[in-house]
Amino acid sequence: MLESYIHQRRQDKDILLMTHIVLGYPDFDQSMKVVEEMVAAGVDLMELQIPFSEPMADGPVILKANSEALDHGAQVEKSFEFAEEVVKRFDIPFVFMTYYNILFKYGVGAFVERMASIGVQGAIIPDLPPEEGEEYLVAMAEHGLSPIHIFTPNSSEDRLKMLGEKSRGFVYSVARKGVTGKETTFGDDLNAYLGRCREATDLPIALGFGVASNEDVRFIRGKADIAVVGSETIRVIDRDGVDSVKPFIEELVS
Amino acid sequence: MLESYIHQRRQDKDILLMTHIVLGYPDFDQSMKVVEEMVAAGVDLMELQIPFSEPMADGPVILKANSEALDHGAQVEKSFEFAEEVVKRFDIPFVFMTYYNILFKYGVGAFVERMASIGVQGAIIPDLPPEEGEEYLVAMAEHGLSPIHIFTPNSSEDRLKMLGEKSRGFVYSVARKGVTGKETTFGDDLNAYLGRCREATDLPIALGFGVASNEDVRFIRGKADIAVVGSETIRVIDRDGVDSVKPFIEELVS
Amino acid sequence: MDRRGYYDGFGGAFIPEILVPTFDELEAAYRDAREDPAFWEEYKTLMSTYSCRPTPLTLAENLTADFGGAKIYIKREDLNHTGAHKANNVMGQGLLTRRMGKTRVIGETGAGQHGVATATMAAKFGFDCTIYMGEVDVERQRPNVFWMERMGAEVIPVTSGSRTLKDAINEAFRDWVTNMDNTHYVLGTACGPHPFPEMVSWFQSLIGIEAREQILKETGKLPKRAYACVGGGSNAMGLFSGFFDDPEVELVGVEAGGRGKGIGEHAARLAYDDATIGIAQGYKTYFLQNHDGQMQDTHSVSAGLDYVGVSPILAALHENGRVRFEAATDDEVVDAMSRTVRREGLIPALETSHAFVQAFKEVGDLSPDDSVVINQSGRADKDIFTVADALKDPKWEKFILAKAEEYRNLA
Amino acid sequence: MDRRGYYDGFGGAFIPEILVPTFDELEAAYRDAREDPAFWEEYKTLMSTYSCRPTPLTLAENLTADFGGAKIYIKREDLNHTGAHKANNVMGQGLLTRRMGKTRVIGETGAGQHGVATATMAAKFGFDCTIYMGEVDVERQRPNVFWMERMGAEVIPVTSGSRTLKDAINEAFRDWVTNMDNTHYVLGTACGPHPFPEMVSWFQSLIGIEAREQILKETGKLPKRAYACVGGGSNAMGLFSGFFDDPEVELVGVEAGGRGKGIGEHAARLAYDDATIGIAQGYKTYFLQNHDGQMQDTHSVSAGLDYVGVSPILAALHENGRVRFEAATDDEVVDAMSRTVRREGLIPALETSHAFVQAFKEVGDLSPDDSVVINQSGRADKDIFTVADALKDPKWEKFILAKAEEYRNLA
Ligand SMILES: Cc1ncc(COP(=O)(O)O)c(C=O)c1O
Ligand SMILES: Cc1ncc(COP(=O)(O)O)c(C=O)c1O
Repeated sequence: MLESYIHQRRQDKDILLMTHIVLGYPDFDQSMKVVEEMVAAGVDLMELQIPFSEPMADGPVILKANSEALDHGAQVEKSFEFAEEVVKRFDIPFVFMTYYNILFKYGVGAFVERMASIGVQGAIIPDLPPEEGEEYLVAMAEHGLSPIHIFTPNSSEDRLKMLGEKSRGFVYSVARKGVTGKETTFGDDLNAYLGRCREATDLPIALGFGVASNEDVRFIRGKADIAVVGSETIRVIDRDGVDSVKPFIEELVS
Repeated sequence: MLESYIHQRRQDKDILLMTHIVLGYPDFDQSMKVVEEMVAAGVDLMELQIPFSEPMADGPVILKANSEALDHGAQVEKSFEFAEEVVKRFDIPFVFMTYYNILFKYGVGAFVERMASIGVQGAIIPDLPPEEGEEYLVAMAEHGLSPIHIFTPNSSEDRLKMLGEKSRGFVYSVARKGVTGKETTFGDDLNAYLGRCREATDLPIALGFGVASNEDVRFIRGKADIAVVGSETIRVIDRDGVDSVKPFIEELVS
Repeated sequence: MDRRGYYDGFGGAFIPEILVPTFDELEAAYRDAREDPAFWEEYKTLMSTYSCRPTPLTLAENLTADFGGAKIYIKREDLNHTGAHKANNVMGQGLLTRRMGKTRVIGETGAGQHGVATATMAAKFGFDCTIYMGEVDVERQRPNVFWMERMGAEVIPVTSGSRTLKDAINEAFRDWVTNMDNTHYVLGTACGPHPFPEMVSWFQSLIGIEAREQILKETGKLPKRAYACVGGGSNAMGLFSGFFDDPEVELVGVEAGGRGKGIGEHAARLAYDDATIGIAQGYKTYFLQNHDGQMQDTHSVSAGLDYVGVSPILAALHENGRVRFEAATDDEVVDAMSRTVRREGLIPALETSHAFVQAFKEVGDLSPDDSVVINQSGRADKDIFTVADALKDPKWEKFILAKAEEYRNLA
Repeated sequence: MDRRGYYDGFGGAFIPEILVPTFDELEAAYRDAREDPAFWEEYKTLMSTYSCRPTPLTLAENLTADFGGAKIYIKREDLNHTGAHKANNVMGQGLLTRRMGKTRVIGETGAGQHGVATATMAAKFGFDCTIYMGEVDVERQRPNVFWMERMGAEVIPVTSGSRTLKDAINEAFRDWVTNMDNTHYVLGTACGPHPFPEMVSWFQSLIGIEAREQILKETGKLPKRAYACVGGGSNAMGLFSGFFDDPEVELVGVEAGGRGKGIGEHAARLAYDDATIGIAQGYKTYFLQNHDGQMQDTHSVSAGLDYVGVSPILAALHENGRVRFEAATDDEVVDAMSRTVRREGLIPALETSHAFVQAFKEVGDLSPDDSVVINQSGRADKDIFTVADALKDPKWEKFILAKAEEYRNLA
C-alpha cells in the first residue's frame, strides 16, 4: 500500500518529497516539532532514523546526530513510542531507517511485528544486503511491510533488478558514491544512472544523497518519483532552528 | 743514580716518602707552592704527573685534577718548564708520571732526551707494559734514566721478575686492584704480596695506592722502601688549602 | 555476491550496497591468488627478503626454569620488520592491491602497529596511504604516528564515538565507500566483512605453519598448548591455524581483562560474559554492546586489544570449544612484561604480554617433558610511553619534562 | 703477554699492568673458542634462534629506480633482536663470558644500542650487568636507557671528560681493573686493546659471510661496492671482511662528517685529515687529538659514531688503500634517512644513514647490471627524539609538551 500511496500522490504532483530525521536528536520534543513542521510544509513521506552507535554509511552530520541522540538517551523503545505517536497524529507514511544490529538485538521478528502494530510501513537498512536479509524479508512480507533496498551507481543491471524484486513500496537510489551529507553533482551521469534505475524496476524511485536545493529537486523532476532530503534539514535546523524547517521545505518544492 | 740515592737515604730513614702532584692543578703557581711545602716537609722524592685527557688508570680525584689542569691550559711544554725549574730549585729526585700518548705525540726519543736535559730522573707510564715499550726502554737506557714499572697483586712471579729486570731506580708496587685514590686494607694479604715483590727484585720498592695516614706508613715500614702518597694530598689541598700540605706530610711520617 | 563467509553462524558480509561490487572484486582477486601457487611463493619470498621470515622460535630457558613446568617456546613475530605480526597481513594485502591494479590503500589502526605496517607497505609498493586512528590512540601511540607520517602516510585522528579502533574502522569504511575505485582497504585483523577474516587469517597462517615445523624439529613432538593474545584475532588465528588438525594441542586465546569484569572495564568478548552476539562493522560476532545493540566503551592498557568485537572465526571456535579464552588484567600484563624483559631480554608488546600472563599461570602444571608455544606478536618499543607510565618511571618523567622545557625555550 | 694484535703498526695492547693476566685469560679463551668448531656452531645457533640470523638482504627497488644506477641491496642488521648488529658481538662475548666462568658483564655505550644489547645478553645469560654511558648520551638516547634498566642493568652516567663514548670506555676500564675476577668487559666495537678488535670483528663477520652468499645467489655476481658506516668500526668490519678476498669489490666506510671539517665539528678520523696517530684507550690508531696528544671533543648527530678513535684494523686498511673512507654531514644524514623511510619503508638508524648518504651520491655512476650492498646496521626507533628534533616535527613537540603537563599534574 506504500507503493499505491506513492502512485496516487504522483497523480497530482510531479515530484514527491521524503524527509529524514534522526529520532531523539537533539531530543524527542524537538524531533516532534520537526515532524510537525515538515508535515505542515507538505512533505509526502518521512524517514525516521533509529540511532545506532556505528552508523557506517552515514556522513559527519547524521553521524553526529546519531551519537548526540544516544548521549541524550534515545533508546530503541523510545523510538518506537515516538513512531507510534507520529503515525497516529499525521496521515503520511513513515518508514524506519536504521542499521541491522538494532533489529537483530530486538529480535528481527519482534521488531517487524512492532513496526506493523504501530503502523510504520517500511524500512531502509543500509548494512543489510538481501543476501543477509532472509529472516527480515520473510517477516516484512508476512506483515505486508515494505523492505526498501538501495540502488547505487556501482550496481550492475542484474543486481538492480534483483534489488528491485526484493523491494516493496519504492527503491532508494543513492545519487553517488560516498556517505550521506556530501555534495552531489546533478548532471548527465546522474541522468544516465536514473535511466538504468528506471529500467531495472517498476517500483517508484526515491533519489537521495546530496539533495539540498530547489534546483536539485527541479533536476530530479520527471526522472525520479521522490526526492529525499536528509542531512541538509539537520544542517538547517542546527543553523536556524526548528522554525526554519517549514520555509526551507516549501522553498525546496516551490 | 736514582737507585743509589734511595739506598743511601734509607741508611738514616727506615721509610722514604714519595709524593705526587698533577702539574698545573689547580694552576702552575699553586703546583709550585705545593712542591715547596712538600720539600720543606722533607719528602724524599716526587712524582710529577703530566696531565692527560684519558687517564685510564686514575680514580676520581686525580681524574678531576687532570681535566681541570687541562682546562686551565696545562700544555706539555709548560709541564717541562715547570719540571726544569723544580729540578733546579730542589735537590730531591723528581720522576714523571704520565700516559704513553704524551710521549708518543712528543716523540719518544725527544721526550726522553728532554727529560735528561732538564734532569728528571725517571718515569712511570701506567699504560705502557714493557712489551709495548721497546723504543721507550732503549731511549731511557741511552740516557741513563729510570723506567719504573708497576708491580701488581695479580702479577705472576715470572712477570714480577721480568718487570723488575726492565725497571731502574725502583719499582712501583700497587697495594691492590683498582684505580688510584680508593681505600686499601693494610693487612696480611698486603704483607704476603710485598714479600713476593721483595723476592722478585733487588730494586727498592715503592708502595702506592691508598696510602693516606700515619698508620698506613707505619704499616709499610720495613716491608717497602718508599711510601707513595697520591690522591690523599690532593684531597687535603682541596679541603684545607696549600698551607695544610706541610703539617699533613709531617704527620704522615712522624 | 552470495551469502558466504560464515563460521557456525558467525561472520557474513553486512556491507553497504555501494560496496558490493568492490567486495565481489576483492573476493575474486583473493580466490584467484589463493588458487595461484605462484602468489603464495611470491608472498613467502617477499616476507623472507623484506622481513625476516621464517621468524625464530626461541626457547625461554630462564622463564621455563622459573615456573618449573613445560618448556616455554616463543614464536618471534616481534622480529618482523616494523616489529609485529601485522607485517604479514599487510604485505599480503599489498601484493593483492597491486594485483587488483589499485594505487591507494587505507587502513585503521589501534596500537599503531597496523598503521605503521600499512604505511610501510605503501611506501614500498608506492601506494598513496591514509590511516584512520582513534584520537585517543593517536595520543597513546604517538611514536607510531610519527613514523607513519615519515613514511608519507596521512594519519587522520578519528574524533567520533569512543575515538578508538572501532571508530577508526567506521571512518575507513566511509572513505572506502567513496574511493573504492582506486582504493583498497587494508583491514588489520581477522574481523570485518567476508572475505577479510578468512583472508587475513590466511596471510597470518605463516606463523602457525612455521611454528609447528619448528617445535617438531626442536622437541620431536607437538606442544601441549599454544597461547596468543586476542584483539581482533589475527595473530591468534595465525598461530592456532597451524594446529587445527592437532586436537591434542590446546589453543588458548587471551583477551584484555583491563580493570576486570563489567562492561566498560575491559575488552574481553569471549572470556568474560559481558558480550552478546550482534552485527556491526560488517560482520556478526560477539560484541560488547548494550541491550539495544549500541556498542559500549572498552578499556585496556594495550591499544591493540581495545576493541568491541572479535574475529567471527574465533567466536565459532569459542562456541565449539576448540579454543579456550582467558583474560589478563592490566596489572598482570605489566608484571608479565617486566618479568619477561628481565629474565629473557625479550620485550613483548603490551598486547603480546596478555598471552604471557596466562602461560605463566599454567605452565607450572605441565611436565618438563612437554612444551608450550607463546606467540610474541610484537615488540614494545612503541609502548615506551605507556610502559613508562604504567611503571611510573621517575627518570622517564624527568626526561620528558626536560625535553618539554627545551621545546618551550625554542618556541 | 707478548707483543701482538698489530695491523701494519696499528693496534696493540696498551693496558694497565693489573689487567695483563685478565687479557692473557681472555686471549686464551678467545683462541680456544676460535679453534673449537663447536663454539662457532653454538654461536650461529644462538643467533638464529634468539635473533633472526641470517638477516635478509633486501633489494631497494624504489631507491634503485630513483638513482638509475646499480641495484641497491640492503643487509638488514636492523632486524636483529634489539635492532642492530651490536647483538652479534654481544651474544658471542656472552658465550665467551660463560666459557670463562664469569658472572658479571660491563659495557660502555654511545647510542645505547650496545648497552641495550649487552643488558639483553646479560638478562638472557643471567649475568649481573653495569653499563657506562656518557651523560650526554644518556639524555640523547633515553629510550635505550629505559629498556636497559628494565632488563636489570645498572646504567651509570659518566660525567668526566666529554661525557660521551670515549669517557664511558675509560670508566668501564676503571671498573674492570677493580673487578676483573668475576667480570668480563664486553667492549662494543672493533677497538680497544688486543684481542678486542680481532675478536669483535670475528663475531661480526657473520654479516659479511651471509651478505656475500646472498648477493651471489641474488645477482650471480659480486657487488661493485659495499658501504658501511664507521663509528668504532664493528659493523663495517663485519660486512667488509666478507669481501677481503675479492679485490674487485670496493669497500667504502662512511664516518660522521658532523658540521663539516675542523676539529670539534665532526668525528671523521680517516676521511678528513684532522686526526693523527696516537695511543689511547689501550690501542694505537688515528685519534682526533691536539698537538699534545689530548683527545678533542667530537660532534655527530648520531651518538653511535661520535667517537675519537677508530678500529686499528680499519686504520690499516685505510693506509693500504683497501678501504675508501668518506664522511657524511648531519644534514645529509637526516635527508638520506627521510628518503629511505619514505621510499622503501625502511628506517635506518642515524648512524646507518651515513652509509646511505655516500651510496646515494655514487650509485648513479654504476651500471644497472651492477649492484652495491649497504649495511643497515640498525633501526632508528631509538632515534625518535633525535630525528623528531632534526626534522623539527611540531606534532611531536606538542605531544611531548602535553605529556610533560600530564606528569607535572601528577606530581
Ligand atoms: C603487537 C600486537 N599484538 C596483537 C595485536 C592484536 O591484534 P590481533 O588480535 O589481530 O593479532 C596488535 C594490534 O595492534 C598488536 O599491535
Ligand atoms: C646502529 C648503529 N650503527 C653503527 C654504530 C657504530 O658502531 P660500529 O662502527 O662499531 O659499527 C652504532 C654504535 O652504537 C650503532 O648503534
